[in-house]
Amino acid sequence: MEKHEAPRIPFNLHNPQTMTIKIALADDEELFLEGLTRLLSVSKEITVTTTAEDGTALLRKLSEIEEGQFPEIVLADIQMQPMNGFELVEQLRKYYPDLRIIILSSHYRNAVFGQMIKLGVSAFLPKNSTRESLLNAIRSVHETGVYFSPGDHRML
Amino acid sequence: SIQYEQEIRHQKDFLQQQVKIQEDERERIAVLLHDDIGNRLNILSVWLHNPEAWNSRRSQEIILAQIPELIDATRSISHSLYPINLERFGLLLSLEEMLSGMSPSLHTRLITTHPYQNRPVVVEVQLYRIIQEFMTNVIKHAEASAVKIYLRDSEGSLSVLLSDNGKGFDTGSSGKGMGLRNITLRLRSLNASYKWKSTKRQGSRLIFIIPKP
Amino acid sequence: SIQYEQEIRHQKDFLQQQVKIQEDERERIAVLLHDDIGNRLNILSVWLHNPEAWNSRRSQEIILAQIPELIDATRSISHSLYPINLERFGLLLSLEEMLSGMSPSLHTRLITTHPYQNRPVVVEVQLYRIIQEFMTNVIKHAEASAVKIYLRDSEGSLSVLLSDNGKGFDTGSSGKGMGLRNITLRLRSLNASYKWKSTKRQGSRLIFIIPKP
Ligand SMILES: Nc1ncnc2c1ncn2[C@@H]1O[C@H](COP(=O)(O)OP(=O)(O)OP(=O)(O)O)[C@@H](O)[C@H]1O
Ligand SMILES: Nc1ncnc2c1ncn2[C@@H]1O[C@H](COP(=O)(O)OP(=O)(O)OP(=O)(O)O)[C@@H](O)[C@H]1O
Ligand SMILES: [K+]
Ligand SMILES: [Mg+2]
Ligand SMILES: [Mg+2]
Ligand SMILES: [Mg+2]
Repeated sequence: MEKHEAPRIPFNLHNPQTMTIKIALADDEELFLEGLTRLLSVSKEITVTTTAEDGTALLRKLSEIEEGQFPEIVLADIQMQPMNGFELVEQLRKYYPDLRIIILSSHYRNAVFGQMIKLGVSAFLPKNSTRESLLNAIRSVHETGVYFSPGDHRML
Repeated sequence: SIQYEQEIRHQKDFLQQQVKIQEDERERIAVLLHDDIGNRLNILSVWLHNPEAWNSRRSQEIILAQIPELIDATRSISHSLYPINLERFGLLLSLEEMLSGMSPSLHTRLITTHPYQNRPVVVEVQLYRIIQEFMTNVIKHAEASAVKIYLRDSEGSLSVLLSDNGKGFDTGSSGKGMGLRNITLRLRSLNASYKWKSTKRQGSRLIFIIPKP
Repeated sequence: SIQYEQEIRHQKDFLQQQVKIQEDERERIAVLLHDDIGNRLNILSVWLHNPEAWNSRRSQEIILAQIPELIDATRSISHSLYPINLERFGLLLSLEEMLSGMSPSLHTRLITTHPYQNRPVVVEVQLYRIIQEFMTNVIKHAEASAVKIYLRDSEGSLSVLLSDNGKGFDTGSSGKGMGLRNITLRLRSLNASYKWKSTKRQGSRLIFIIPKP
């Protein structure tokens, strides 16, 4: 496993210049990544600062990122090569414990949900979520650190 | 008794092989559905859920491009599984459709000498599969330039002749493939009498007769 | 010799039955894909190719409503075919997933006494299918209110106990179903030793032990 230098995290939420929520995206489907970037960029409260097509690429980009651009939230796919979502989450938790993680998946939620909560994921959303539920989840994770959908509540 | 034991072991191996093949096919289709079709649907979803999608040219292009690919992928998985058009359009049209999908470098002919009388779908599916398996082998192994399918439906019994002009093979030692074994299995289930004939460099043929129902 | 002949006939019948079941399943999926998914895609295509769709709110709503239905339909076909998540998330998560999809009126528990060590996917698929088939029978026949699945992985050999609290059945006369035969076939392919136990009105249980690899 590659070693990633943890950068100093410019966690300056209260700085008025960084009022938008900075987001990084990781998904191996190029057209999905582009679509998601556009979908989120419509909203003024969000800036997509980083996109990557797999876990390793995301870690590399995060380690090279400019100060002030470091994301607050990562939205990541599970099924990616060479580093899948599970491995990515472990690495992110290790090197960037303050970074919040939302998993976007087309996988059967139930099975993965428990495991992801244990790993310290903040939210778990299906890939075909509406823009509104994506934004709700991002806001809630940004403010409170977690987001549970109505379905998640039932599972808990 | 040794012969019987051999026969039983043989049957058991065959059974295990069948189960394995079935499992592999189920997996192949499940993965295709989940990954190929599933991913495309997710792409469609993320672009359609953008309120700007409806005005942006790029969105429209990407969205519209997914549709025919989704339709093609679904149709081709469906067709590879089962000739559903058999029930709807009958054996002859289904065979014509099968042949029309073959490479133009393989010259194919479907010849019916007496008008073909439709048979129950369970029978036609078996017929279709036998011919499909034969054609697959021709494409995979025969290096042939022409195939003929004769159907002769007279007084209730149906004679079928399948032939290619390829390199031929030893029909006695069937080898480890499932194709010929499946053909045999299906012929037996139709109570057909059948005969293979193949000569080196002079092509291969299979004749079978399905008795009156 | 009569015994052998019977055994061979028995095997042949089983084989034919297997082929028939396989064919039926292929047909079922082909038809679902062609009709259900195919039709939905065609409807989507018509709506998307209408230039008005891009301006009318109502069209947009109709289009968007198709997507989750398509995704669900595809996923459920995929899932019914093969547990693809097995490879991705392992046996335990896949079993949890299976159980969480059951009706809430059936109380299910998955108990692992020693930590389960992952096994090769070919083995886990067999395990998954055995448990799936057992669960299907519980739902279809047992009239049970609770099912337990114990997995005990100690020193390389894996013991599995499946049990329900339903009406029980005569495990000696297995009947004509394929389910129990398939379970046996899979257990044998895993070199498992196994034992059924069932008492009227006191439930059914299957214990099996898969030896060290
Ligand atoms: N039309 C043909 N021309 C030449 N060789 C053939 C033809 N049909 C079958 N064979 C030979 O017979 C062998 C067995 O065929 P069979 O269909 O049983 O297996 P396969 O095609 O090799 O594999 P599978 O059908 O299981 O994918 C082939 O490998 C090939 O060598
Ligand atoms: N858990 C159970 N509780 C009660 N009866 C059972 C149970 N499992 C099996 N049986 C009985 O055993 C019979 C044979 O089961 P089997 O799974 O082989 O066939 P099936 O379920 O009837 O059909 P198929 O599995 O081929 O769809 C069933 O018909 C049922 O009567
Ligand atoms: K995925
Ligand atoms: Mg992916
Ligand atoms: Mg073949
Ligand atoms: Mg059953």
